[in-house]
Amino acid sequence: MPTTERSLSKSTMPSAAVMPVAVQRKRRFWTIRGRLSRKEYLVLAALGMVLPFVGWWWLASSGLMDKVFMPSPLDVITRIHRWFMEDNLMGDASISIYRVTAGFILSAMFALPLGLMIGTYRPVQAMLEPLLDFIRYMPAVAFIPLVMIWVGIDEGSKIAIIFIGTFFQMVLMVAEDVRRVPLAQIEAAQTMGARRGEIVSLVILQSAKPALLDTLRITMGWAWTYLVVAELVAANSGLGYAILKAQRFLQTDKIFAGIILIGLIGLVTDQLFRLVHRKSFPWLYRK
Amino acid sequence: MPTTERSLSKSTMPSAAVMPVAVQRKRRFWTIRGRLSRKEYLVLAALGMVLPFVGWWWLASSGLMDKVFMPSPLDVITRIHRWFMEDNLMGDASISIYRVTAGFILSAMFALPLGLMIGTYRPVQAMLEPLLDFIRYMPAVAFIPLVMIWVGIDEGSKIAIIFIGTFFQMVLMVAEDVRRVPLAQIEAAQTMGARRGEIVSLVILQSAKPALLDTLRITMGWAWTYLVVAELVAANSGLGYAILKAQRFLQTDKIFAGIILIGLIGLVTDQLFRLVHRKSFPWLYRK
Amino acid sequence: MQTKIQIEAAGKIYTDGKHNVEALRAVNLDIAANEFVTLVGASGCGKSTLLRCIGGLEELSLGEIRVDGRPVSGPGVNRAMVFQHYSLYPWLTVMENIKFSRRLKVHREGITSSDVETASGRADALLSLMGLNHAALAYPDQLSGGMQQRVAIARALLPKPDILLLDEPFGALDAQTREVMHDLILHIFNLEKTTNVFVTHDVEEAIYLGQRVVLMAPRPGRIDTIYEVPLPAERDQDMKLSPEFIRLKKEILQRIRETSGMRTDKDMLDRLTRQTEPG
Amino acid sequence: MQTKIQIEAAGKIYTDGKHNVEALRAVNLDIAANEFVTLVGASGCGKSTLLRCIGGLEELSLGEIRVDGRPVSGPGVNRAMVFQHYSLYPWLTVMENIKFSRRLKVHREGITSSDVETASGRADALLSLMGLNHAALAYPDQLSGGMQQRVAIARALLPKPDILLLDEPFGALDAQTREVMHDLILHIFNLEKTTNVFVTHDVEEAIYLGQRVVLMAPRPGRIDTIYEVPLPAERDQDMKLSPEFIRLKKEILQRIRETSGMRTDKDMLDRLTRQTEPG
Amino acid sequence: EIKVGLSDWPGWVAWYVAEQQGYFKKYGADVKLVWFANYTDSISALSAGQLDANSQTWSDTLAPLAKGIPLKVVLVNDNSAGNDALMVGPNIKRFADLKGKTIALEEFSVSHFLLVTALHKNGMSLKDVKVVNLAAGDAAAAFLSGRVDAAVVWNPWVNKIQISGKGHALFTSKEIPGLIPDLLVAQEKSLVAHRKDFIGMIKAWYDTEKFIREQPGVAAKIMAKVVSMPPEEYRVFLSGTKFFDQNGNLQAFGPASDPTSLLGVAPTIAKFLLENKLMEGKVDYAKGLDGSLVKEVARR
Ligand SMILES: Nc1ncnc2c1ncn2[C@@H]1O[C@H](COP(=O)(O)OP(=O)(O)OP(=O)(O)O)[C@@H](O)[C@H]1O
Ligand SMILES: Nc1ncnc2c1ncn2[C@@H]1O[C@H](COP(=O)(O)OP(=O)(O)OP(=O)(O)O)[C@@H](O)[C@H]1O
Ligand SMILES: [Mg+2]
Ligand SMILES: [Mg+2]
Repeated sequence: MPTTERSLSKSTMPSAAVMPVAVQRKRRFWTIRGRLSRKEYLVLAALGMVLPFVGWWWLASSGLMDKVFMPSPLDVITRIHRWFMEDNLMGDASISIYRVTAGFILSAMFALPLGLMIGTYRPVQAMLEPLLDFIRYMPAVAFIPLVMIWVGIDEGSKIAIIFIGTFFQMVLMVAEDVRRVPLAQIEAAQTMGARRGEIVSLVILQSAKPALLDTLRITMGWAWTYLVVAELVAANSGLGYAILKAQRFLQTDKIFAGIILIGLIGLVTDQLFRLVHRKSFPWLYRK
Repeated sequence: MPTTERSLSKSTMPSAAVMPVAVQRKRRFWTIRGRLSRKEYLVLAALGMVLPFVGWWWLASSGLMDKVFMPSPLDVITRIHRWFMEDNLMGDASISIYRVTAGFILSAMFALPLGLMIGTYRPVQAMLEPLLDFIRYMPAVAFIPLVMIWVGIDEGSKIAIIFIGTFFQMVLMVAEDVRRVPLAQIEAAQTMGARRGEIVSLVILQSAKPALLDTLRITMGWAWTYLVVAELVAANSGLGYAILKAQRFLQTDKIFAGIILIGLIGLVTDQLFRLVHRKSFPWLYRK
Repeated sequence: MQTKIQIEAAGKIYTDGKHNVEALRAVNLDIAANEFVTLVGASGCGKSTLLRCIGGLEELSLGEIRVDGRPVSGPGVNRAMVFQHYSLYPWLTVMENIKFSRRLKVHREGITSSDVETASGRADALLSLMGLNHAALAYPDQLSGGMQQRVAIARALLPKPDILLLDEPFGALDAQTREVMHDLILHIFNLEKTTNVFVTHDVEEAIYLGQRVVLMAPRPGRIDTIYEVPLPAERDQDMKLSPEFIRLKKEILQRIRETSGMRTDKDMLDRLTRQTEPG
Repeated sequence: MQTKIQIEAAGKIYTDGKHNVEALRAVNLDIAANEFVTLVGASGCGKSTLLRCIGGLEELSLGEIRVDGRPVSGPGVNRAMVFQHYSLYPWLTVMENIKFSRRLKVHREGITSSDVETASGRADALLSLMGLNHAALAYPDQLSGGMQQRVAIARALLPKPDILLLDEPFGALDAQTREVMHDLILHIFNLEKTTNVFVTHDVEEAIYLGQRVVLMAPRPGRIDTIYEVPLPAERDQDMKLSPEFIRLKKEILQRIRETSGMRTDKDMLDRLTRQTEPG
Repeated sequence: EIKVGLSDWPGWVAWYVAEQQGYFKKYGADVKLVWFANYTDSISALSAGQLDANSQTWSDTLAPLAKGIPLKVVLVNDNSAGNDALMVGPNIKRFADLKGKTIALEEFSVSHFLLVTALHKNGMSLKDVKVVNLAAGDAAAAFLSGRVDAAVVWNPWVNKIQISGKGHALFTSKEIPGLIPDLLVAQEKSLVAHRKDFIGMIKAWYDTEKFIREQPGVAAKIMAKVVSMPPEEYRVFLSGTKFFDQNGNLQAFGPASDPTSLLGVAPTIAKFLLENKLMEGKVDYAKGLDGSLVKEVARR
């Protein structure tokens, strides 16, 4: 019998005024759906990020692999530093961010209204969904020459590739989000005399917003994965371009640097999206 | 007052035995969340598939665009026919299907258990999810030289690229599916004395299965979009390879043919997955 | 008394291509202005369907429903509905939820500035009538279930509907909160002079609230019996213990058991009674 | 009578890092073997928390719960639980759901073939006890809510638990089905000689089923009053109309209103009463 | 303004020398250089009319010509003279040793063509080896990591492999003079519209050639910067590239009887393309050439 605890609680019982701090019993770490404190979470997340780097560092310094094929983290950091100092890293990063963002925004501009229509009106869904399901399997890379022919070789072409890579999946996800709006919310508006347009703009769109923002966050990741493909087309700057160039000369350290930079930018965007989500839709986070 | 209907129903009231066939009132097509009969759905879906082809055919035959840049549907069909007769279309298709399927299965083999762990145990989630969120932004194309160096140039390399393109997104989706298993189902098993392993295999996995199959269906689409990239690496057959070769010599009809074939294969796989879903999880489809 | 809602030979068939479900067959019912009618009946007997048809959210397959003599052909601002679940907008505050209908075009047409003021005053009045003054700026998720349903009722009442259609509005509330809501809804009914149609599973609730209790039976959904409630117009909680109340409750429950298609549940009870009696 | 469950100075604090919620404070309760205890109280008073702590699904922050003298440190096969929702496995047939526990290692250890037969016979017996013979091969989604809960109870009973913990098991059922379930659960209680702890919102249900009704109060969650139910061990539906029953129901409801933190709802009622009385 | 595509080949990277030395301005040519990370895409871009001119090889120009796309060769930048090479591992000494070995190369590029020719000259054919299709950079990587026995690549990779000590050249483009001409190819309609700019470009090219000849160090520095390589390494490539001056160009646009002229080598290349089903139909080679600009510049 845990006597300390009993005496603790017993002593408070009569007065019932001050509550002693909860005594933490044995906490099983390996529990299904167990809970973690914020601190534990952060420590583990940091560990999860750092451990692979340590493994990499060990592998690179073990001499098991040729330096050309497996640069060490230090090489990569040096490379990033040199890239920053000599080779206009900021320029490359900004143009890539611009391209991805532009392609992404363009895609969202079409996907949101279209997905809204598909999710709202069954005939639109019937007409477009199978077609989109058909197109979503098509590899964006295959469209490069077509894009060049139809769009040209300027910035437009890079944006178009990112658009193609993102758009079709995005529409389908938006439609799904819209379909998940509770029917009761729509019907409540109908009984108050809302017209079609009002229901769409005042209810469906508002109600789907949190899900839509999440969809945008996820598709943003896809947009980034198309960066290298997009910068195949007549680019002479950008992170993807730098990776491609490094590939030609087997500068593995630069390939690593480019990939990691893209991952970092992605991670930051992801967290920004999550932050906006938390701030914009507080009712989803209140218990 | 709609007298016919009233008289109809009135006449049945006394006997209350035979019910007249429901008279369809005006059906508004453009209704929010309206219902469609199966037939209407199929007709609209077919229309949705055919109309773009008609538009394409019209555009190609209008002479507005050069034939080299915009082949007509007929050209493409002729090309597919010739590809089939002379250029071993079946061989290309089968090797591509093999590569995509192998990469996909490999990805699923790792993603399912890992996602299961992430979705089940919070510490695993804390450790791996941020890392995966970081990696999922990285462009698969950038990994080509690394894959070649580490995996080689045989079939393995193509499969590896498809794996890289699919795996990370898949893990995150699987984890989400697993997290959606109702806690009550897990707790019910716990109160019956189930151990950790039993809960995972007898409850969580079973309960998540329908969602997992859907996730597999969706990620299968992504696997296909990486085909062309995969067949950049030391391939001399396959649909993606054929598209790349056609790109080099500006055989737009063959590019179209390749893209459409991939779309068709995708559409068939998608429908197969849906069929399996309906057959395996009938309780989700019963009203 | 003036007839407000006329339901004539109403029939409704749901079909999914293969199977037909006859949710309503030959339903006839007249509801007077400022009457409080409650609908009870076993699960699946078409209570919600009938209510939704009056509300214009579903179309009848046969027959007709008229409100003020005009056939129903869709939702209308004269008929407000309150549902059991999820119908509040979580992204709006309590006050914004209540005023939601004022953002709709149909309520903005041809209104004068004094109308606006009246409406604004009405929102405040409803808020305090519902005892929600302190919660005007809260979001729905911050409220208890009972408070949420009060907001939903206030929202429905804002555009001064003639008819209030309620589908198990208190189904998710606990017994205590429910009693409070009963008195509240009766109070509003007397104040606003609406015509109420109220669907519930709870026979006690149906008798306590209704002037008439309409008992429906399933397969096909139809009206089985209509009971006049032998209680004075002004209700209070003690009446629930009166002999008339208890007698009517027993009678209705008995009839529901008889009409319900839930053979198994009924058989079950019979079996248990048989088992326990001799044992 | 032998004490089955001892709850001693039990305290439970939920924390999310910033906020602490004291769900239970200094709860003391002894429950005898083969006793039927019901827990009532306003929403959020810790009923579910207490039940889950007995079941071993949550850990106490303070104090101790002992079952048969041994401290609870996790779920155990001697304590079965039934929840309100979603706990049946939709991918298994009714029979497979009932037999689910037999697939677990803990129930397979050291059993002889005759044990297997007995267990198999028990599954059939439970199936017919619940009146579900015809539905053995159906899937949960094909059953009504009442039938689903009967399957859940049968499943919980299969491994012969000593203790049955039920958290609003009939909360989602309609009044008619609920009555059937009440008699069923009492019948099983007599048959299986389990010790039952039953959480509910419905005071009538609590009195009808319980030998003792434990009333809890919120903020912090604690035991307020314990009522002995002055009814004979064998219950039947007519007793609900008996004066003792009605008196106790009134008393408990009154006390819940007083202890509940739902100021607004209570004030509301007061206000309405005042308004209507002079009007 | 004319848009001119170019990709990573020393003879074309040299255009940046012209740009930085101000030769375009000097001759009134309004030129915008468009870099392509992927050479293949630059060919499509020209055919699609998105570029006014592109830097590409003769072999890659024949296929669009066969499709009837109006392209004109206006200038020969250089001939490969050692910059393309068949690189083999240390234990392959003779062509006979290649039998059954895997060779990485970019299919249907000049590398492919070089291998066919090399094998042919040594009494072998493609059937005797196993070809693995990889982009030039990837081919070099595959060779360096020991995944293939040989690779046909061009510089900078030839050099990279030599430095690594993992391989040497068994056959280089030096041995087949004239067969790998690197060109400036223009859209016919751009040529008509912007003839002045193209004339200026040609003049600028002659200055560039002279500059590279006289100050290879400085030139290498400019070019190396473009592809982010150390200048010392880049100097090696210059010697493997035979830059064409005015005389060289006049000769290249000469009659078919000269086996090193564009017309002279065309049938050999066409045969390779036809055999591999990469081109359909016949090409009138002469229609794809426009030597008038080179001659016009020479006349003055
Ligand atoms: N959208 C629909 N499509 C097909 N059938 C439906 C639909 N809505 C209801 N039904 C069927 O119509 C019948 C009546 O349903 P309804 O919801 O009106 O019953 P109810 O009396 O409200 O039941 P409950 O008490 O469970 O709410 C049921 O058999 C139901 O299955
Ligand atoms: N997992 C949890 N994390 C934090 N707080 C919790 C958690 N579960 C319950 N609580 C809080 O503990 C208190 C008691 O909750 P509990 O669910 O036990 O009440 P209850 O009596 O069952 O209420 P109800 O009648 O609504 O089911 C409440 O204030 C609740 O918000
Ligand atoms: Mg209903
Ligand atoms: Mg609870």
